Amino acid sequence: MKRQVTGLIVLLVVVAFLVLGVMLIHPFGYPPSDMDDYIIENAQEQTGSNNVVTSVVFDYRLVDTLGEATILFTAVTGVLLLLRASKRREESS
Amino acid sequence: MLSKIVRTAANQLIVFIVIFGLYVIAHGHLTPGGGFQGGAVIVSGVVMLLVAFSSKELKKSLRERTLSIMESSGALILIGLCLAGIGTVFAYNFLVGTPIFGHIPPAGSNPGDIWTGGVVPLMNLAVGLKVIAGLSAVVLAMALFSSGEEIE
Amino acid sequence: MIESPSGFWGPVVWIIAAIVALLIAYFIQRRGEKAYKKGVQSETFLMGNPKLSAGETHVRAHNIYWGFFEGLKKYYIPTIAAHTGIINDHLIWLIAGIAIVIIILFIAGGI
Amino acid sequence: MMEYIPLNFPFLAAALLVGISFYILIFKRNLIKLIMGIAILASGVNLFLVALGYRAGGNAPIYTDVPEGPMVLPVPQALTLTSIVINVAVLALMLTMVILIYRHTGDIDSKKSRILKG
Amino acid sequence: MDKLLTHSPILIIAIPLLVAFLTPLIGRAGGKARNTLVIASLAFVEFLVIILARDIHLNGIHIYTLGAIAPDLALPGGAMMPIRIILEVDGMSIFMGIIWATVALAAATFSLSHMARETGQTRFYTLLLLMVAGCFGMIFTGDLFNLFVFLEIASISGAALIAFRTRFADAVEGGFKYIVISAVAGLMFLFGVGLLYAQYNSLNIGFLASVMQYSMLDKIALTLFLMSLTIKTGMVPLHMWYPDSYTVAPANVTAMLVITSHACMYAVFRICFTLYGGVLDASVVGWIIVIIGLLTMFVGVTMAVFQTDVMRFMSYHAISQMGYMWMGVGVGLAVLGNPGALAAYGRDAINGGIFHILNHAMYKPLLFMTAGALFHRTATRDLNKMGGLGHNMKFTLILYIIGALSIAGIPPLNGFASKFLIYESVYQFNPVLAVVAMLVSIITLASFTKAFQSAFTGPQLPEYKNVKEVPKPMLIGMGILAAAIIFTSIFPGLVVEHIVNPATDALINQSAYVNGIMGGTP
Repeated sequence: MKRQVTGLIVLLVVVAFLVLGVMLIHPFGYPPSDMDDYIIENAQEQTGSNNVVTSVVFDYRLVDTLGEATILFTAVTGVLLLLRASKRREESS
Repeated sequence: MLSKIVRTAANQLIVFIVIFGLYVIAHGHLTPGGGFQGGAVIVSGVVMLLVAFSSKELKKSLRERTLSIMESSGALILIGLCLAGIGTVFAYNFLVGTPIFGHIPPAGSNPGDIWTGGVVPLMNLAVGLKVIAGLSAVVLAMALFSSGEEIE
Repeated sequence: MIESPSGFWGPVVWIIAAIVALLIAYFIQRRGEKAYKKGVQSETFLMGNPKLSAGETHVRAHNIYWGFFEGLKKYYIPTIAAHTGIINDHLIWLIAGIAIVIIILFIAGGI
Repeated sequence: MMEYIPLNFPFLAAALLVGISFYILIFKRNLIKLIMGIAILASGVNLFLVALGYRAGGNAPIYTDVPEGPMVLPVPQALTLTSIVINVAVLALMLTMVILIYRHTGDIDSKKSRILKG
Repeated sequence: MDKLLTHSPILIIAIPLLVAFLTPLIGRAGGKARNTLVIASLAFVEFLVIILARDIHLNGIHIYTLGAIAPDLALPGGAMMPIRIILEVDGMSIFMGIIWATVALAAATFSLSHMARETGQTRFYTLLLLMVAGCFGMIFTGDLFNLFVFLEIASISGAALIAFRTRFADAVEGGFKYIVISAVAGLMFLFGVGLLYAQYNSLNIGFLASVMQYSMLDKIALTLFLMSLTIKTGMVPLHMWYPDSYTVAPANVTAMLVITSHACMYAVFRICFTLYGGVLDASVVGWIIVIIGLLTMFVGVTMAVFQTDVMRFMSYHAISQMGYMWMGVGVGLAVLGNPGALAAYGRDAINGGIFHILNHAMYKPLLFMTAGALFHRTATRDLNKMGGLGHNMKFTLILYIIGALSIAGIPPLNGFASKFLIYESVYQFNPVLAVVAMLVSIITLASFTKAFQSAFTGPQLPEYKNVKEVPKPMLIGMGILAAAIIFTSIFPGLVVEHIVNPATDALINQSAYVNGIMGGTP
């Protein structure tokens, strides 16, 4: 019971602050856009790619994508590692 | 293993799914999409096969070892392309201006040219390979594990 | 050598001091009782009871600092009870932490 | 400030999604539901990110046969793509672990399957 | 050589990644080739870190713009803000880098024997290298979103490694707790990044620092950053998952996880000092960190005293030692806006806190590894079941004593040197804090005596009659760290002057970091 009340109060406080926070952001549809304008203008010339999102993903922020591919690799390795046939599992269970 | 109707339909559909996925991967630098999205499309085809046939059947054609090698080589191509630009800077787009994928499109709206983008299309392919192999391996491993099969 | 606000710390100086102190201690020990019989007087005195096996004489970890734990029971019982090990409770603490810090920052900085 | 509030509904929706996921994370003991809560949290954050990049009346930032007009911001879309893939990876690993926990303890309740505490 | 130096920031991240991608292929050729490759690559990374450190010591901040025409071209022509991801390595980053490279090398050497009996070793080494790359990325990057990506790499590989011994139910549970906490924390961090991006339309730390206004949104973002990163360092009261996860992992993994939490701590310092540096409400945030540090050290050590699981016992001590760093750096942060107090004791407090990171990163992995050595030979973590192991495991005993004396702050070991700096400077800030810190140090000594007594001393127990000393690679792994401890103990002045002081300067001097990117323009 005590846990539920604490949880509820905490939840309400955090959500209230989040709602307050997102209300203070720039009006929807009118973002500040210095960096993005530069990318939209120069992407075709600098990367030769028509798709600006792809040029961001694979050129301007390539290391993020490399990291993201690495994360997928990590997760696959992790899943295969955890689900590996381990002969010792039968012993303990 | 589901009924014969489902299996036959899945066998026919997988061709179209793979073709569509490859299209999305190959045109990542011109139209919406790219390596991740196209790879996910193809993996959805693999999941369809998994549902239609059993994991035991699928294991015969899709081996974990092959998938693992495919995934590693996709990742290696990706990081290799990044390292290839290290003559200038790591992750430098060194193919822009060369004959291979090096055309520069006209500024503004244009119909698109497949030979553009520098390393971007190659990277799309590498990421696509990686996503197909990786996610298929995960799905297959989970299915095999929950049906009590051995995993390499 | 590290300088600090009100002094310094030099390990070499300390080691020299420690060696000197050990030498003095050794010197004092040399002047001790000569009649001490090595090996005989260090045996445990068991009042004729049978000698216990190795496993029984070893004091197990659970029994060490039992009194410390007993004396601070008022602090320990609620603290241990808070470590439930349930993942939801850990997340409640995270969200509560966010709420508390955000309130402190807003009150301190003026809204 | 006040006059902008009706325009900010997408951000509000993202914040409420985060709130819903917090409710799940706090009150739901079933580990699968917990993972669904994390998926909802991820959706909320992704919605927030992608909504940041919207420009009123904007086109998709792709020059292939694009009509005239402003383009929406590309960077938030790239960030969202990255974040989605990261969450796929995290969810796959978490589900694997739940499978293993179920194998070992025969339960997926976060209280009943707990071994470590104190 | 010059070229190697220029590209070294990215090579330090890319080489472990490359080798990690290669490992599954090489692993088929055999265990020996794979192990050699892993150790060789980590040794090469260590070499690169050292030459980079020397360069930074001589020439200041090292900038590397990824994918640009030239590495130091942070602002492309015609742009007022950085467009690409920039790696920015300053004194503090390279300080963490040296620690991480050393511990990773030691832990990998240790695993050669410790893991020899397990299945799935190839994937283990793959994940280990990915974790190395992830942490280096976190330390070196100058971009908030990139920090998030590398944070996730480190957490996911860490979670999979924690659950490595899937045959035990508790290992899987520990891994699950770790990944849930990491996922939630990571997403909260991403929300904060989104809040900053919404206002300033940039992700670069240096640029954001130059335009930061500390508005309400910035405060919410700061809170999200602080809590999501501190939960990963095991700060009280968010520490409850920490011993659960660290206990069940293999000891070499735990040794690396300690440094992962230090990397998160580095991110907190980077955010407090650099990102928010000029505008932060420094005394309030400083006091929050100091009080958290006080709670952390006290609760950690009191919970540790009565633990009977040796890994769990050391995990609680890891939490407790984190408190010293929080306290030292927190005092420095609290007086950041007050130049007089900063010069009088604030700088020394930060020095002490950062020096303690170095020391803790050496002795705590060593202690975890000795616990792993005990597990390797006795197959139990329970101190109640141990006893008399010192008769047969003499080297482990000596290494344990070095680590235990160092963590308890016994002179002349390095733990004392950093604690001494913290006590003295914190005493001038507020005497109560220093008294509690000393009390915690005493309880630490007491509890390590307990573990020593119950594991190593006492008569030789019949069930451990035939226990042998652990294999050589494990001893070498532990020996690397023990040698580092002894070196730091004998020459603390050298270490403080050449490694710690530049790190402190990098934290205090925010404008240097900003100018590194913005090139002198305000």
